[in-house]
Amino acid sequence: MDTTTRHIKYQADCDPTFAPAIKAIPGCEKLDSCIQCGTCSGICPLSIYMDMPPRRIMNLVRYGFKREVMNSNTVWLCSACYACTVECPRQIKVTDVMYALKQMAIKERLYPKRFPMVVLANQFYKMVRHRGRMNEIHLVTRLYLLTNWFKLLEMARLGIELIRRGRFSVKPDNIERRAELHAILDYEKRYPPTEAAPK
Amino acid sequence: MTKRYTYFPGCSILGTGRACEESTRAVFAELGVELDDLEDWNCCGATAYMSVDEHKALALAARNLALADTKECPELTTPCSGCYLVLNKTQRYMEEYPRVGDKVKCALKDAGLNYTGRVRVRHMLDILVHDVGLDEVRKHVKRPLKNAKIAPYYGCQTVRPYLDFDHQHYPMTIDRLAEALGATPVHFPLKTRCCGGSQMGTLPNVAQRLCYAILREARRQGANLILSVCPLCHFNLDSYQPDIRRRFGEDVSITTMYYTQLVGLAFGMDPETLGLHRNMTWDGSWLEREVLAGATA
Amino acid sequence: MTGIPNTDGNGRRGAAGEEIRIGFYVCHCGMNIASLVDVAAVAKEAAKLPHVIVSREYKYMCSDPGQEFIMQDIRENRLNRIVVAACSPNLHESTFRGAVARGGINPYFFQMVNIREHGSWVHTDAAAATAKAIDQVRAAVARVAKHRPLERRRMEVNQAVLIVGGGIAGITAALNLADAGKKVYLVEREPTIGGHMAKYDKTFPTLDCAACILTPKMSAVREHPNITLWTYSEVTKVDGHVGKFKVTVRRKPRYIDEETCVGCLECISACVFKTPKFEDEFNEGLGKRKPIYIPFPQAVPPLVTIDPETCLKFKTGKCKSPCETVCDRKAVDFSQTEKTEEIEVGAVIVATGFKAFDVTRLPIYGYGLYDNVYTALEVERMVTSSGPTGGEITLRDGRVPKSIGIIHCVGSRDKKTNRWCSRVCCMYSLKLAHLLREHTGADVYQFYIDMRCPGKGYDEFYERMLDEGVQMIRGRAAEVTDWTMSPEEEGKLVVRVEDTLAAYVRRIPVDMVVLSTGMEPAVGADEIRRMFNISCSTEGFFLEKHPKLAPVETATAGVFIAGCCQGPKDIPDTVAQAGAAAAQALALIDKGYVEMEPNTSYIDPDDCSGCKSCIPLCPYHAIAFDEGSKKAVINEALCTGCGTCVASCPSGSISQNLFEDDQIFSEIEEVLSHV
Amino acid sequence: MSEAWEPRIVAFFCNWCTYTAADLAGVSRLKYAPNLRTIRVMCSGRVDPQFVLEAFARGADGVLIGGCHPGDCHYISGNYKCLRRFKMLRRLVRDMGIEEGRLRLEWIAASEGEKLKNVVNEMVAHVRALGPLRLNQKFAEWDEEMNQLEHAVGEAQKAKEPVHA
Repeated sequence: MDTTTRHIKYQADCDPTFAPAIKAIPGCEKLDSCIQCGTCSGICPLSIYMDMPPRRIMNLVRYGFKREVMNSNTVWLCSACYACTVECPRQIKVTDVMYALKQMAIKERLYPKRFPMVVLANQFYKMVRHRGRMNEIHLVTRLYLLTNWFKLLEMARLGIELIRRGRFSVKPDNIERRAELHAILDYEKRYPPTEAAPK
Repeated sequence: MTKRYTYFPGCSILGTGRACEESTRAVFAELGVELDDLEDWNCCGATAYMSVDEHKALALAARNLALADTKECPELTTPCSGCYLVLNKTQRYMEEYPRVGDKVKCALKDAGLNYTGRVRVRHMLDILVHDVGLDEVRKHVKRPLKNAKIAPYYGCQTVRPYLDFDHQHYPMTIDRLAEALGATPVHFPLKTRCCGGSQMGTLPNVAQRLCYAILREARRQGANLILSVCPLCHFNLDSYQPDIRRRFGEDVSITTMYYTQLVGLAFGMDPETLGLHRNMTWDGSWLEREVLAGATA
Repeated sequence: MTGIPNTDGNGRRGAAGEEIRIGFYVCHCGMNIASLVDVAAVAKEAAKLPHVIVSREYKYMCSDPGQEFIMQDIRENRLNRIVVAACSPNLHESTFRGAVARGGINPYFFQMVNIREHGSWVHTDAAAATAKAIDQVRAAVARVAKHRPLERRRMEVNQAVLIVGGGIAGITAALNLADAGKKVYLVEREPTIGGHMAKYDKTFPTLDCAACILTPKMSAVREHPNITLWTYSEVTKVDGHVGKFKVTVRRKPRYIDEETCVGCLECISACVFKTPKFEDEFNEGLGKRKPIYIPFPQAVPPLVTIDPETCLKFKTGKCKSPCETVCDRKAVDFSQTEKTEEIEVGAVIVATGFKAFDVTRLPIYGYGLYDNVYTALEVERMVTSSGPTGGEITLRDGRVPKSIGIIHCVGSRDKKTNRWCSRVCCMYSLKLAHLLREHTGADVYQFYIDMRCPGKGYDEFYERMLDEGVQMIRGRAAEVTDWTMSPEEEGKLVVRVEDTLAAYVRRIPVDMVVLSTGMEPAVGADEIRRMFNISCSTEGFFLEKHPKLAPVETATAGVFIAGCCQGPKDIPDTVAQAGAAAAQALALIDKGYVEMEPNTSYIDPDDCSGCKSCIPLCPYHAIAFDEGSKKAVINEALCTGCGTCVASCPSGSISQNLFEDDQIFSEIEEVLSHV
Repeated sequence: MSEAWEPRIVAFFCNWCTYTAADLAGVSRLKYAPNLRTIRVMCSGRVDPQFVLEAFARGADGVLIGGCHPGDCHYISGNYKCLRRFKMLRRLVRDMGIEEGRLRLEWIAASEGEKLKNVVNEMVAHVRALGPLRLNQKFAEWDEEMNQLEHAVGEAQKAKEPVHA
């Protein structure tokens, strides 16, 4: 019975800073009023693949089980369809909680290696920052190169079809006033949240 | 009385969603609605930006709102449900959470932009059905789509979390539009269920299962066409049918269309103009079978 | 000091003009006070205070000899003010006021100082406790000198009671009061009394038949000589106040003469509509009725009603009216018009009940979209043997269900609809599970958030249902749809839910879905509330005067509430509350008069600037604006004496009896005079 | 006064909740500091801001107002009215240079004898730490200064004015 692991949780296993950090993000403030009814899980179309139902995530977050939440695939399966947010009888914006957890995981690098969702988010983020617009073909190509390059071969059929039907836009599109965009995106860099923002 | 709206095309319109753009422009031009392009618009950020950074995501989308703020018409419309949601959410959060809103406004000001809050984000479906009106649509119908049995597919981000023009759980706007075109909408319990969205790229097995359920149910309910209102939903439902058949061992093939393409067909427009040849599930026979045959019958 | 009368209304000696002569008494309370507070020192200090003529200490002031001291001193020393330092006024203020009155002076020339609960019992330092006692005594002596004679207000009370709503609450209250010999007017909006309870089949947890226990009570109401029953009627106007409410009741025409109709129902069979065609409200639309109908066979009064919305005589005027010709008592009267009754009553019991949640507000459960989704009330009618299906559980497509899902909290505990718990749904869902299993043998699933079964025999019933094999799934059903993923789901409704205890999302195919709807304030509750001046919670349920200690009283004296209009509750609680409301109403009217503490507020019209700022402050609507004099006026009968208006009057024109500004200021001055 | 200074706190307790809580504290024989001087009102809504100012002016070191918990007011909403006034009053008192801890509003239900004890002990300790307020003495001093000033001004005026016959 060497493989038996301990499942009891001591208070020391919880991270008391976890819930306050999540609740501070807009949309997550009502987390504590969850009654664990399971509506979010029941309505979630992606819950069929989740290792923990969203309802359980809610509870784990509010009581500080950071490691458990960050080890779950639930957050990464959320595709932001907002069904949970709309149906929650406590009006908890569950989708925003999922976003908050993704943000935290990406900032703290707490995600499975070469996890496609994170790579996609990061590549998307960089591309839009660079050009102001997103080019699907470039994005998908980069995604597969970075995660699972032989998928590119699988995608060849679709790619050929898209080219044939004139839906394959190779030329990346840039916006004109990129400096303006960067000024907006880098606002926090210039004025870190701890310092008072200028009026 | 030409109606004028500020138009935000969205990134997918440049590539995979070209047909949506083409048919949207064609149909709205036919109806006398002027779409005034938002100059130098940028990506709304979609779901990916929000996953990385809250402030940056809102600020990115807010630039578009600030650009639209300077336009004569404060009603900003977009053919993409994803863009519709993100722009809408950004606007609402800036009001609901002043802490966030003030910061975004400061960031805009720093870049020489100003956002007063007068912009109203509208879905093009809403404009078509409520501003233009179904009576007006009916007037333009030259080819009633008598044999078309339509599974109306709203997808998630059209109706959730914000929807002020219909019911969120079981909306009927597309159904009524389809009726106005002479088609028959079928009961479609999955009309607002997620297609998987961008998961199609990252976790194809997951997204394809969601699409499988939608395609299968549409056929089971007796539909011969799925009508979608979002370029991404349309792409997922349209392009992956062979993959889904391979994966689940079941033929779920069904014609899919972006809603303006169907409107255009009913208006008697040429399929090329509507970009129908760009759809994977389009081979022209659907038109023969369901429309032309029906028109003569 | 002028203008204060020398004697009060009862000839007891009063105040000014006369020299103020105060008697002071400090109580040892055995050793309770004396063990810490130096009572002798207190008496000695008090004796030095202005106007104090007598200062005494005694072992037990509340005892007969103690009270006798006071009375004797009043007589012998011509005292006209009394201060007693003893226990809490909540305990013995009325005792000493009685002694003061018996001694021959107005009982409000009295002030009590609490040196036990607020003194000896809570302190440990004798010197400090004594000093505190002396300060408080000094304040009381200064205050009592400024007291004025006051009278408890007395108002005559009309002996009749109006009961609004003829459900089980109204019926219970009406019978209680009528049995006690009081005149009762029972007003019901529907054609019959019985309310929601008349629609139920069995009642939890005992499973006795609702009709068997309700209909005898309904008949008793009809036959009771003290009860005037007005069905198909509504209260339209209320004036007056406690003891004397003037109420206007609108009686809708039922086009049947109530005096002559004997309820033979010949007219119904004679109607030109040979088969019932119109939605039957009593059966939740599951059955049909004719334009001339009786809601159900045991309706009280057993009178038929003609619905002008569907009757051809009214719609087209082209009906031969066989109903009229067949009635040998000539009870059918198409010329009937609305009548208005005006009555005067001393008290009112509002028992207007509830409305079941409208399930179309939650389309995720597919009501209206899928035929086999039912509300609990529909199922309640279906399982009743006298109901529209004769007790058969057949679906709208004619099948008998083999599996049934009961969804809890539909329109309860949901911030998007109603946030409160409706209290009864867990239990009635269990009851329906039992009845449905009994009728069909189907598998029953309960989808619940939390099981709430507190009540006598309730948890035992839950346990019994578990033993009977009802499947309990802890999770709020997320949606009901008819799309399928696997062959066993074909032709079924699928409930998608997270079984939260198993932590799995499940799809459960069933033949029938029952929605356990919550309770909402009744239609028209808001008008009733405004007419009777009852406050309501944000939810719209009527607000009791105190959540614990005055659960059936309202902020308006003489208006009582009972049953679900106050909040969701089950039948036992409703009946208990109705009994309590009847007892409270009886206690009020049986005395013949109402007496009130005199600590009401009053306005000095000379100072009132007419700014109206006091008017919205009063939760009892006791302050009105007199358009003639442009001044605010307080209705003493409605004032409860909180003093909130006094503290906020910008011109200082409002005063409160017994808590006059100068009395309180003198207290403040004296408790601080040794600083 | 030769004795050591003791904080003097005037308390306005509503009859239904806080006064009853104090009775309960007594019945339960809880012990608390003897520095309170209690004045009973029917409702905290009756507490006129002038009462509080008068108490400070007459030398109170602190004022405690006790009412029913929100939603429990015997008179439905008197405690809310009290709270509204209290918020204004607190600013006024602060502007007068009186430390915040000297004026307190507490919701103490009839069942909360323990809370009453704690509130009183806490407040007495706090006010003790702040030291005497002695606004009455200050007022007396200010009055004296004002009188002197007025006198001086009067004298100066007199000197300026021409003398009429």
